[in-house]
Amino acid sequence: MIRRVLIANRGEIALRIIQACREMNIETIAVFSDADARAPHVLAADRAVAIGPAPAIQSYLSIPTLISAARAERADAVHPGYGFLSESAAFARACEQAGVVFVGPPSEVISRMGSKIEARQLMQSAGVPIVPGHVPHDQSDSGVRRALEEIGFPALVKASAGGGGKGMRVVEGIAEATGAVQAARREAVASFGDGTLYVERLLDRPRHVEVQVFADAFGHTTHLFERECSAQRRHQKVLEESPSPALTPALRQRMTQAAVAAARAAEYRNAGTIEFLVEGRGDGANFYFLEMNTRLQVEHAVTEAVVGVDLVRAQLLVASGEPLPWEEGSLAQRGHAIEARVYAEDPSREFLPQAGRLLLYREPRMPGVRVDAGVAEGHEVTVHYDPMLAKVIAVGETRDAAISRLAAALRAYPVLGIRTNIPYLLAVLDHSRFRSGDIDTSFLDREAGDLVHSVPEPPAFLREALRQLGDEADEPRTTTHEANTDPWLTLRDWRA
Amino acid sequence: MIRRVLIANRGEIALRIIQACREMNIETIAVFSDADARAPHVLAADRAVAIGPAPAIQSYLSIPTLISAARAERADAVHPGYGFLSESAAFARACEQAGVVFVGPPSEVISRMGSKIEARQLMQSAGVPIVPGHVPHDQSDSGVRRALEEIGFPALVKASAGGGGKGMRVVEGIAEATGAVQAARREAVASFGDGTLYVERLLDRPRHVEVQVFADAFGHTTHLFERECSAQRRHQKVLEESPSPALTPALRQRMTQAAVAAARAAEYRNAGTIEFLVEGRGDGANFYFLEMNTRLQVEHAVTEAVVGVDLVRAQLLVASGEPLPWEEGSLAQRGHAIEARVYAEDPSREFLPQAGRLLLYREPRMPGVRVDAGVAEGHEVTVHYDPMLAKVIAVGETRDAAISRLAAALRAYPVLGIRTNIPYLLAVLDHSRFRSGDIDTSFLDREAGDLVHSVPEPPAFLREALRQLGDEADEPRTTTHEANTDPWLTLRDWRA
Amino acid sequence: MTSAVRTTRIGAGTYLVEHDGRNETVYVAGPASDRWVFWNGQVFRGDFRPDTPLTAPAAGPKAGAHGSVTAIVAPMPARVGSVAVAIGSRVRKGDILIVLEAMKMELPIRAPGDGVVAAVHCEEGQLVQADAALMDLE
Amino acid sequence: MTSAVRTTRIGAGTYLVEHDGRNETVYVAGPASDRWVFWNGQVFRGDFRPDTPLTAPAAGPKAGAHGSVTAIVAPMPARVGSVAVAIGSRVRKGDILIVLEAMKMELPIRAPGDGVVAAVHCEEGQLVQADAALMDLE
Repeated sequence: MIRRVLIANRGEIALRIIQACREMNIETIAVFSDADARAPHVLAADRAVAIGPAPAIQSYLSIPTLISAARAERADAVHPGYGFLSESAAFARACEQAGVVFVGPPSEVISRMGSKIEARQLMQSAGVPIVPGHVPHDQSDSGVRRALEEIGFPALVKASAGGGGKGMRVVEGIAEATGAVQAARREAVASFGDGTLYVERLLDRPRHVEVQVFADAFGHTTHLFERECSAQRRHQKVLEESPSPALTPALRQRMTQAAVAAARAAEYRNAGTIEFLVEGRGDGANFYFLEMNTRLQVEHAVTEAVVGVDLVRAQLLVASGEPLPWEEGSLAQRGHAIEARVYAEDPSREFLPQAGRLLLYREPRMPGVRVDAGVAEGHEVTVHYDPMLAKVIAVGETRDAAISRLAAALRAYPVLGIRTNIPYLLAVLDHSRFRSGDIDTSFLDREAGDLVHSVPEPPAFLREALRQLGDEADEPRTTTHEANTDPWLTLRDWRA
Repeated sequence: MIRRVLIANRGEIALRIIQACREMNIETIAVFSDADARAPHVLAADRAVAIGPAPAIQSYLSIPTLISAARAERADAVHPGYGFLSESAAFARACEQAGVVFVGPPSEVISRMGSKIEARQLMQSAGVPIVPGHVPHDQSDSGVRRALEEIGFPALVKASAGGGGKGMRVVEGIAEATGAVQAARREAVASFGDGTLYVERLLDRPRHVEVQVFADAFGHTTHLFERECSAQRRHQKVLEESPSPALTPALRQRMTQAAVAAARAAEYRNAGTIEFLVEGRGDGANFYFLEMNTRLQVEHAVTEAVVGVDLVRAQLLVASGEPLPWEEGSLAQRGHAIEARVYAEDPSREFLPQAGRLLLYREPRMPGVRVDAGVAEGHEVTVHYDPMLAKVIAVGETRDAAISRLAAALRAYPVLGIRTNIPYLLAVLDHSRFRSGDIDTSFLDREAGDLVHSVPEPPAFLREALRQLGDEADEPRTTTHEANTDPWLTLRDWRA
Repeated sequence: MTSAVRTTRIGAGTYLVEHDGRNETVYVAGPASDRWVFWNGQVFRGDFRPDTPLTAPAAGPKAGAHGSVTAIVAPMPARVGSVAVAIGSRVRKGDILIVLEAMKMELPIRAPGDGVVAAVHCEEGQLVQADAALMDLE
Repeated sequence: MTSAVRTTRIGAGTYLVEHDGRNETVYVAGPASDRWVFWNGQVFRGDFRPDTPLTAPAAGPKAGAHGSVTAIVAPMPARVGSVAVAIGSRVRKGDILIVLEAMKMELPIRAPGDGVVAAVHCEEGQLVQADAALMDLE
């Protein structure tokens, strides 16, 4: 059994892992950059090691530094969390070579699933649906047009060499096919010096639904049902929930089986997520493999709430060589859980990320609400790292109850000193389309982009209360609550 | 649907009810005694009404005052919480007469189940087992001895008129029967002027296991499984959990069916609890009706965690005339939950209740842990009310995981300024008998009474750290955090 | 009709506001000239003292007008990702002038109005503090 | 072997104590002469300053000895439920002298040693404050 884990991460996920370790009697070693010397994860761990300057590239992303730290502290395992090096095959390999358990899949699995082309081929061979598309053999106008017809409209034609939308054209029907193919080829040549074109089905308002999978070294691969993550703003997940309001039992059955097949094909180990795009509604909806995340997800807490499991604990058990801790067929969804990501960003100013000091920060505390956060009152939110301050997860007997509870929690979550997306989250939770559950991945960008376009006026009673406050200051806050950049009152050392 | 609830309670349970109401868009009216003018439940409610001086008998127990408050505030319902007037048939009747919904069973059900004799007869007629016992017709020495033999040894013989152990004798076997009967009769005559004797089976190390029941007005009566509450100190519950480590599936089946039969026989409505004593182990164990609690229990959160329900929400729905919110047969236990009651008492001084100011009070915050509390840092814990400060509920995939999590939470729960039973709770959680689950109602009094008999010495590093602190004071605490008895900074009124 | 508002401090930065028989909890931080206020999920910011006209928080990138010159300043500490225009460039309102990078995201800084780039005070890769002058528009 | 203890304030009443490569969080409240300290689920109380001999917290009901007279005082605010002995009664160590009632519970006050009741300062039903003199033993 693992006895001593180095946590190669920071913030809320580092705290989450420390908590799981503590309950399993595993010693924890935190790492910290200069900007994080007194961050909550450092204070919570049993031991802590400095790993370099604030920029992540010199600290949390530095493989040699992390490996040396793990060796110096005699860690027998490294947990990468999410983000940073969690999907780095090189880091996993370095751990393997250093004789330290990497809490995740083997490095070759990470690199296999990290390659879009290899992953796509693997899925295809395992019978997992992928978005139909290919490079037509006949690259003439008529050849590409025929390929588009075979795939069906609407379709996409794009530069095979490219990415990021350059040389990409949406083709609604056969009439506009030749023109689109020629324009795409021109742009492809101009941008990449290569006019080869790729054709692909254009999915109609797809939903993002992912399946949590888990595998041990004894041949057991299981799924822990789905998470619905269609509420995205510019490809950034904002709200995640389970069960998905869009999945019928039959569709759920097909998707979870495909996810298990995908994980088996990848020879997967530990916790992972198969992301799908879902097109259409009801039993007959189609789903397509998007990618696999070979790590713990930000939104894992949604699954923990609905399925009643502890995914981090299971990760540590499986990494220790234990079998999956769940009986075959014993897992089920119960009730509904929904998570909101609280970001330091200003929804009234094009979601500009915010940095600064948390003048006041109080977390909501109520039954059925879990807050995973990595910040505290008086702390500085810096520009160096991800702007996510916290996740708020609400669970309820029904989707409506869970949403009401999440809204109640957000309405009792004061964060002052920097703007957050809390008012935006409340507006989305109140949106009739969101309430009905009928959204797709473009919903937030298309319909909910301007939900918080102006700063509201305080109501009359509040204006009066603030007038009464006058010049009253309530400032001992930053001295009684600590600031991680304040001068530290360090008492004398003592040697014996 | 109920729109406006007056909460005839204080502390953590008032906050719990306010939270449920908020999520259901029900307005809340708190009541408060002079000692509670700025208590957390007052601040959290939408409105608040003063109901009298600190002693409960003049405030939280004053039926006329509460009824006037409900009328003045145009409340359409009253939630009594637990304790105080929650099992007062007179209060329920006063609500009924005032045309205000009492969130609980009808007053006649409360009075029926509140009478031990009536409840016992009702259970007997419903086929629910009760502890065997009766007043022998033949009160001669030999008649009572015969009755004891019929009941089986060990048995109890006691004054029929009495209570509280006076005139009670344990009879281990037939040899000592005559002497015990004569001694008991002498004491009965001396104490009560009535020598009539009652004989009863003496249960061998019974466990306390209770079943949560719920009934609506449409003839649905269901159970929500059991709670194991054998960890009691002087009849005060200390730790509660579900599932019970002692129940086999067959025994659980028999007990939950008996509980539903009991609730049906009582013509029960809303949430209630059937308490049983369980004797023996395994499928063949015997269980006996102890009493019915016609209200929400302190430990309801254990059931909420394991069964995945919101009992207060269900109470409000059923009180509004809605059916039970659960599908027939859809309820099941999942994982394990355990609750610790944190009391203001000094385990090293015979559990002397403590009153005073909470100089420092920080609640643990971790996944899978719920803290329901009614106090805050800087507040005064007074002598007027129950010494329970908070409940900490931990949920885990297994009993061991839940216990480890609860211990981790208690080890991160600093309460300074008054002593609490936290060190005692930790010692009990660490006790091998408790860990094995093999305890009965006398376990804590018999074996765990002296777990915290002395105050521990600080370890060397801590002693040194405190030496370094020297005279440093960190006292702005009581000014930045409020004290409910401090002079209040009240700003000028404003009239428009 | 008479209505009263009563404001009572109940903790660090925490106030109970009683009005029309209702209790509201309000959180306040920052100096009187720049209050941050939280109530019911909404955040308000400004100077709410009796004699101060209400100030709406600035919207969009801060642009300080000096005579006919508008200073484009960094809204937050960031790295300059790219400078899209040069001295003398004509720009239209909404055109991207500079792309800053912070917290793994790109922040396009757009022209607050039509004009000509009079000066560029930053270069690609440079780290800039909040309110640092990036560019002048005329 | 060398070992260092480093104590850093990290918040109101909250200290990080680093020792032997480990981090511990310790909570401290109260004046230096009567510290309340929490670490890892345990509470310590006393005067921990360098030159002060360690004081063990008083155990049992506080009894202040004045010459040969021992004052029996109330350990907390309470209601006097019953007085079990009268002036002149001989009592043995552990005998119940008074039963106080607070927080719905009974608190028996026991004799700290053998003696004779010299004075009774309270009566049944009376409300007493913490440290109020209840009785004198000789």
